[in-house]
Amino acid sequence: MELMQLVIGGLANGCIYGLVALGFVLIYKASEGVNFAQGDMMMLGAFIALGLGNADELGLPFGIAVIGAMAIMFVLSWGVERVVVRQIFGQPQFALVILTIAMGFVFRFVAGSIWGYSPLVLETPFAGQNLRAGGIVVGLADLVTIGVTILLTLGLWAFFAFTRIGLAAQAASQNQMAAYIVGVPVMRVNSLIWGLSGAVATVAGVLYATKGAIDPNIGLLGIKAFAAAVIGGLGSLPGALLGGLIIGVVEPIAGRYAPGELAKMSPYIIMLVVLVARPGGLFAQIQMKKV
Amino acid sequence: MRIVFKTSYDKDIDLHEHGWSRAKIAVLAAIMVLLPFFVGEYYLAEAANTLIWALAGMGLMVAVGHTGQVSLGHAAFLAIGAYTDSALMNAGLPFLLSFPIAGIVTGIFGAIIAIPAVRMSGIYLAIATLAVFAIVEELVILLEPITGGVGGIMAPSIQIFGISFDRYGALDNFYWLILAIVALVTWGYANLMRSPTGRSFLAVRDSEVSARALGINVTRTRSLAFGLSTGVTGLAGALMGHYIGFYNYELFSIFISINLLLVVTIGGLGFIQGAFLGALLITAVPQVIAIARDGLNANFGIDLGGIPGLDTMIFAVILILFIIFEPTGLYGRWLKIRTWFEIFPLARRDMFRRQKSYLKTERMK
Amino acid sequence: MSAVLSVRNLETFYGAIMALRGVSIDVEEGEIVTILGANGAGKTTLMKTIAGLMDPEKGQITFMGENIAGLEPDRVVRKGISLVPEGREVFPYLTIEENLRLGAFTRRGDASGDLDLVYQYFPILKERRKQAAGFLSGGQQQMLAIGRGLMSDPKLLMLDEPSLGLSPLLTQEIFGIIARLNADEGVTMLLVEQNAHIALETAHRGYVLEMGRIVMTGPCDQLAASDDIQEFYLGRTDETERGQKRWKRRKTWR
Amino acid sequence: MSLLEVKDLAVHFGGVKAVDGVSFDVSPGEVFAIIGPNGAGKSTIFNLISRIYEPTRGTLRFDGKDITGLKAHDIARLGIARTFQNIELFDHSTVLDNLLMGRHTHRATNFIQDILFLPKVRREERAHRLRVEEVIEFLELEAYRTKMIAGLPYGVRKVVEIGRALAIGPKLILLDEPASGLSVEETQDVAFWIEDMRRDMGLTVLMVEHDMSLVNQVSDRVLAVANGKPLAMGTPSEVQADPQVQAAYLGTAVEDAA
Amino acid sequence: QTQGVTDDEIKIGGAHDLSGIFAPFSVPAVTAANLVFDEVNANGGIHGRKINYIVEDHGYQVPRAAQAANKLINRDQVFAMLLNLGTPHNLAMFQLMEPKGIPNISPITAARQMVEPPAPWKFAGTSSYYEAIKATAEYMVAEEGAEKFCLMILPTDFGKEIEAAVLELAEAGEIEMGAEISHKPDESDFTGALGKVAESGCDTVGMALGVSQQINAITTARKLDMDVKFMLSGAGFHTVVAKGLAAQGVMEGVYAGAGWQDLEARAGEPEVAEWIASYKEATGEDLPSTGALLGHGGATTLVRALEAAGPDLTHESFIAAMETLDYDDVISGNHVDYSADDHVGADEVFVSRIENGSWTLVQTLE
Ligand SMILES: Nc1ncnc2c1ncn2[C@@H]1O[C@H](COP(=O)(O)OP(=O)(O)OP(=O)(O)O)[C@@H](O)[C@H]1O
Ligand SMILES: Nc1ncnc2c1ncn2[C@@H]1O[C@H](COP(=O)(O)OP(=O)(O)OP(=O)(O)O)[C@@H](O)[C@H]1O
Ligand SMILES: [Mg+2]
Ligand SMILES: [Mg+2]
Repeated sequence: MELMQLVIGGLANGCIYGLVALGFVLIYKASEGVNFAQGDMMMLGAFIALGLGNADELGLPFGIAVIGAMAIMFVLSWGVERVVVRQIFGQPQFALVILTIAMGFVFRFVAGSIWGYSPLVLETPFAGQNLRAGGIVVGLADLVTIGVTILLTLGLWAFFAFTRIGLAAQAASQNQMAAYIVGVPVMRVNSLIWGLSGAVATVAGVLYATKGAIDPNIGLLGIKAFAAAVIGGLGSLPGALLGGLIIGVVEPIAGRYAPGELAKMSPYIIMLVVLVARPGGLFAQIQMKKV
Repeated sequence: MRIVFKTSYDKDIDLHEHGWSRAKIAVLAAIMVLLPFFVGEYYLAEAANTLIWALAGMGLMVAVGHTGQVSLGHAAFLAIGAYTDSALMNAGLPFLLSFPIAGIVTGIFGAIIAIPAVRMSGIYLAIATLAVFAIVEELVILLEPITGGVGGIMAPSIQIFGISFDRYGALDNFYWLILAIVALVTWGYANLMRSPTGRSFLAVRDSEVSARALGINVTRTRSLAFGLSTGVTGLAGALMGHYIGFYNYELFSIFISINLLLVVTIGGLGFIQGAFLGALLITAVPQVIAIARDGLNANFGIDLGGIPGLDTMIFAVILILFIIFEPTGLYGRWLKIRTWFEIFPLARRDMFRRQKSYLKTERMK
Repeated sequence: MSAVLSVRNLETFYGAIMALRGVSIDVEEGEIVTILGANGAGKTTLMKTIAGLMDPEKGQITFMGENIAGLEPDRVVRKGISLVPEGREVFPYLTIEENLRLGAFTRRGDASGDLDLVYQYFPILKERRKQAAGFLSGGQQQMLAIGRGLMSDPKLLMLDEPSLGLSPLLTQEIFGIIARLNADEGVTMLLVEQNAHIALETAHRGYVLEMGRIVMTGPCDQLAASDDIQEFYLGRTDETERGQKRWKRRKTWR
Repeated sequence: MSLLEVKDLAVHFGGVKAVDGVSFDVSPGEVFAIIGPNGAGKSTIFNLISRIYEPTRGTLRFDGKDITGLKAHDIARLGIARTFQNIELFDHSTVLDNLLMGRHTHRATNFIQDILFLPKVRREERAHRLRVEEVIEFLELEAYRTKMIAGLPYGVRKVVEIGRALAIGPKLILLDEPASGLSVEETQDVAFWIEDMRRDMGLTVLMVEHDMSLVNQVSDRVLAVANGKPLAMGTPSEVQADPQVQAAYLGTAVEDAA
Repeated sequence: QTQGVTDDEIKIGGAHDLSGIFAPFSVPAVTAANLVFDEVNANGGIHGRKINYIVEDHGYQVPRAAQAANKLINRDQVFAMLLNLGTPHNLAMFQLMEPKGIPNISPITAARQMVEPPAPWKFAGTSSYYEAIKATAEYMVAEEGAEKFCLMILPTDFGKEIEAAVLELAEAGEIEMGAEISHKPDESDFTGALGKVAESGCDTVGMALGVSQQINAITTARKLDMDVKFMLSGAGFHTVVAKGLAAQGVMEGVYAGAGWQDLEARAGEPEVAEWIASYKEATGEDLPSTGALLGHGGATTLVRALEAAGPDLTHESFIAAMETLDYDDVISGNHVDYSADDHVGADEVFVSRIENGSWTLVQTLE
């Protein structure tokens, strides 16, 4: 029974990792680049939702605030791609890593300047509402998190699997030149994907905010979410979710049953084990080069 | 325009192509050696700090720049170097022994880690090293008798043959010590890169299949490279410990790993010089920003000190502008400037305009 | 006849290296034009510049009366130019069918007819259509690249060494297809090919590009008759022993 | 005795039988060509010999030794060098460095000696340079010595790859489509080089090639494969006369091309 | 002439975390300190000298803290340091401060090393976490019948201080010890840890986590219907903890012990109200947070000591003046007094409990 409780809590938490991880995968799938500012985009999204929704700010209804935040973050991320990221198009992936690390600092500064550095609580309709069934307590927020994550993963998966643009984005990540010569507007697709990942990050941020308070440094969570995405196999959306869920579930179970420091190390030990066994992640795509 | 006539293979094998570049290095070395006579404590301490970062940067450069093994965990190796050195010195070993041993211990640890990690590349390796970092961090907390746990430890004072090289007691000596170590490592690194071992590193980076076909044992090469990389990083860690004087595990945070990554990439991946330029950037630019901010306040009464995080933000913007302006790093830009002067009258204005370039998947090696 | 594509004084650089030094060519409606040239002459650079993959420093590229120099490559494709690039640039993790469907990315209508046609040309692609393209053999990838180029239903098809790595049988088939597309559907072609025999046979007109400059032009039969072409591109059959070839004849256009 | 013995070699990738029971011998000093339609399994045979792929069945013997169990990086040391169909050079190094990397199996110093750059290292370096310069001269690569691979035209890269294989100083060299993408003139050079490799350097050459004029010109024996299975083996003219080979591979071009 | 002092200026330095994970403390602290200095400077400074507060950002990175100290002490030649944040950061900076005897005023870390071993130049603003928690735990034993304690802490200085205090009580036999759980700053699920707590049968949990983590953990415990009390340190004595999920009432009954009082209950007092208003004007924030209290307290101490030191300002005269300070800090609600053998300003510990979404003072301990 207790284990069940742990697993459910872990799943909900893992879904948040998974959601942030989805953002990483989105951008990776479209450009094979890693956006180290993904966690900070999540943070910014959460703050924008707070700015729109909280009673002492704009006070819009929660749903509208979230959708509005998603829209704003979509436009913002899209613009960031157009104005900044695009400048290093075709440059080695490392350039993007440095660029996004630096962008993370800027995002934190922006959020800190607007909302201050003290923790704030996002007002949500699910706070404190719990469902009980057979001795297991499930927070409404957890249920919403799990549901939204599944929906988003499915939606994005379908986007890549079935839409023209989704396919084009993948093509662009594998060979930018070839994508261009079949007529894919690679840069514009990139902007779109960045926009999408901003919107997804917002959802992750809002759901994360249901668990506690937010401050400009919650983006640090991005590092762990990134690790989750990687052990899932960075190019795979279900992989990202699975990676997030693994980390999410391992944490509370190890926290409950593993002794002392081992509990803290266990997510990282799991990561190492997964990577040693499957060096390209759980859902690795072909690695070996055909010569 | 300078033309170098090569009359023997030694010209290519030598570290310097011609006397001129040798002279430049000599002048630079002389300036560095004489620095304590010209500058005050502030600048000298900053110079020592920059050299330590350059040393750590060289360490990471071997892995990232020369064998293409990205590491997000090098802070862990700094920590291992620092704690090993301090522990050995506390056990009574002199610095002259404890220091190299700290490097070797760290190197062996790194080399062992690299063996199971050999099939990983790029981002996957980066995450594996991040995991190693997280585990080492916990171990540092656990090994309280050696590391002082959360509380931290005081770095022992360096004495060599009865002369003090203490950071806070004898900064000049400490600076010269660091300078000598950095010079030695740089020389060894440069040697490595003109020898078969260095070439095998580059081979593994660019094409694993070809490297294998040429008889290069990829596992061993990558493990050696990672071992050398972590070994040098361990040396830097030991020095950083002495430089800070007092430290606990929080000194070696993930941000240090990220900063190191900035050092090698902004400096110029694959160039020894890049490690130095990158270290200069990461240590000096924030100071320059802070000094400029003070200057604004003092001279124009514009007080920006009250805007929290502004320094960091400006630094980030400089990074962004820089990477947009020159994605191949500071050293790449320097090479271009040099070429421009060398062929001076012939240079076209837009000679270095970037031609469009495209990426291909790097998932297959 | 009107020129579909006309290139004037094109200069393209790789950083400091000048790869095209003022190239001018014309391609007329419905014609196949081939470009011959030694290694490093700049053929690929010319193709890439026309396709928008590289920025020219100087010069005009006019396609159907419109200047397309400096346009983004995807816009160029939309205008009706398709490039089969050198060295099989396929999407390795996508399936063969996905690769081909991407070839029709810019087309509005249904492209399944063309897909069947490509499968008919290269049955092996149909057999493997659900497999990742990265594991195809070299020649199969080349087929895929050509097939993908055909999928876009272009007005001007540029082929950069289409026979690279193809078996003799397939090389013939490819050139058969090229000739047929040109004759039946009126597709204009710009062709770079190391196999000068077959290129000169298939094309109507040719240019010779050396060191980034056009050094010779004319109808293919005329070119084929030239001494220089025979010596350097067709390989005189009487000189196969090394002893007779210790010296090299200088090209007269240099 | 034959230098390379391939017996009943097979490898399957999922459902694809890329190579399915191929056997042949290559004698010392011979130029042996493998031809066959695209996807016949030619490159795969090379990959099996250089131990990049694990055979599903069959054995490989080189110089009398079973090499089926060796690792890919052990192969070069035995004296087998190869080139790749798609060119696998070290793009961010110069031509000279690429060739020097070919000398890896001959290195006599360890990394500590390298770091200290002991006089021995310098001596060794000079010796490697000497060998590499011979290769450069042989392949007429002088003009490209210090150029980065990334900016070289396709044809030159092909030649550099041959050079890198030669720098190993092998007994057997595997050339995967050495002439693809080369002009007639350059192909002619390749033909001469192969002749010289065999005659002056005493090399054995195993080659995959689609250019039948080159195959005819240089090879002693030819093996034709299709669908992973051997089709015909013999002298170039014998194999080309085989109706199966004509149907699957040559088409009607035999007459014009030759 | 003492370093950092001219006829019309006193240079004070500070190395803070203005962009990292502890920015929630440093940023308001610096803002509040600057408000104090602005007012002093507007009134002509102290003995004709204006205060120039040079603020450096170390982003919670020790090497950058060492760099900041080098700059402030060796380049800017500051007279004293104020509100330096972080234990390892402070300790690293001590190496430069000690030889020159640079006074370190009210560092934002309540680690005992800030005043131990004693040195003339070390001054702490409030009692250490250790003392605050010890007093609070004793209160909880006495008043709430707490018997068995569990710990959920980050392995940082404040975590360790809390651990030390609780362990000491356990050794003294006053309480029993249950599970001791160490966490990472990036953890966000505490179900497992709370399971351990439940298993070991603790009735009270001493907690030293990030602010948001604390809210999260307590919410989870309430969700699981766990009947445990929570005890936080000064680092958790934060308005948002009380306010955050006030509507749900989940935070009710959470305790915290600190060297200062929560502001909200005293917002009616005229001086406090005035300060809150001026802070709001400067920052737009309705209620100054913990960091602001600390910043204001530290800056006030510094200003008072500078005044007391007289026009002839040296390190010696300053330290002597510090040791004479004895006043009530109305804003922090505590009493500040230093002496030659007491370099801790406010020695009281205030135990507060969340009631109806506000911190309510339940006891003051000396
Ligand atoms: N990325 C690059 N950087 C620098 N120089 C380049 C680059 N790519 C090509 N070049 C140079 O540009 C010139 C033209 O190259 P290009 O590839 O267009 O030749 P090509 O005629 O297509 O040759 P090939 O027959 O080998 O394909 C060559 O001299 C080459 O050295
Ligand atoms: N690693 C692999 N995984 C899956 N299939 C493979 C792999 N390697 C080769 N194949 C398949 O094996 C078959 C033979 O490929 P191979 O590359 O040997 O052909 P080839 O004879 O060299 O053809 P070409 O002349 O086109 O180069 C092809 O159908 C190819 O798809
Ligand atoms: Mg070309
Ligand atoms: Mg092949």
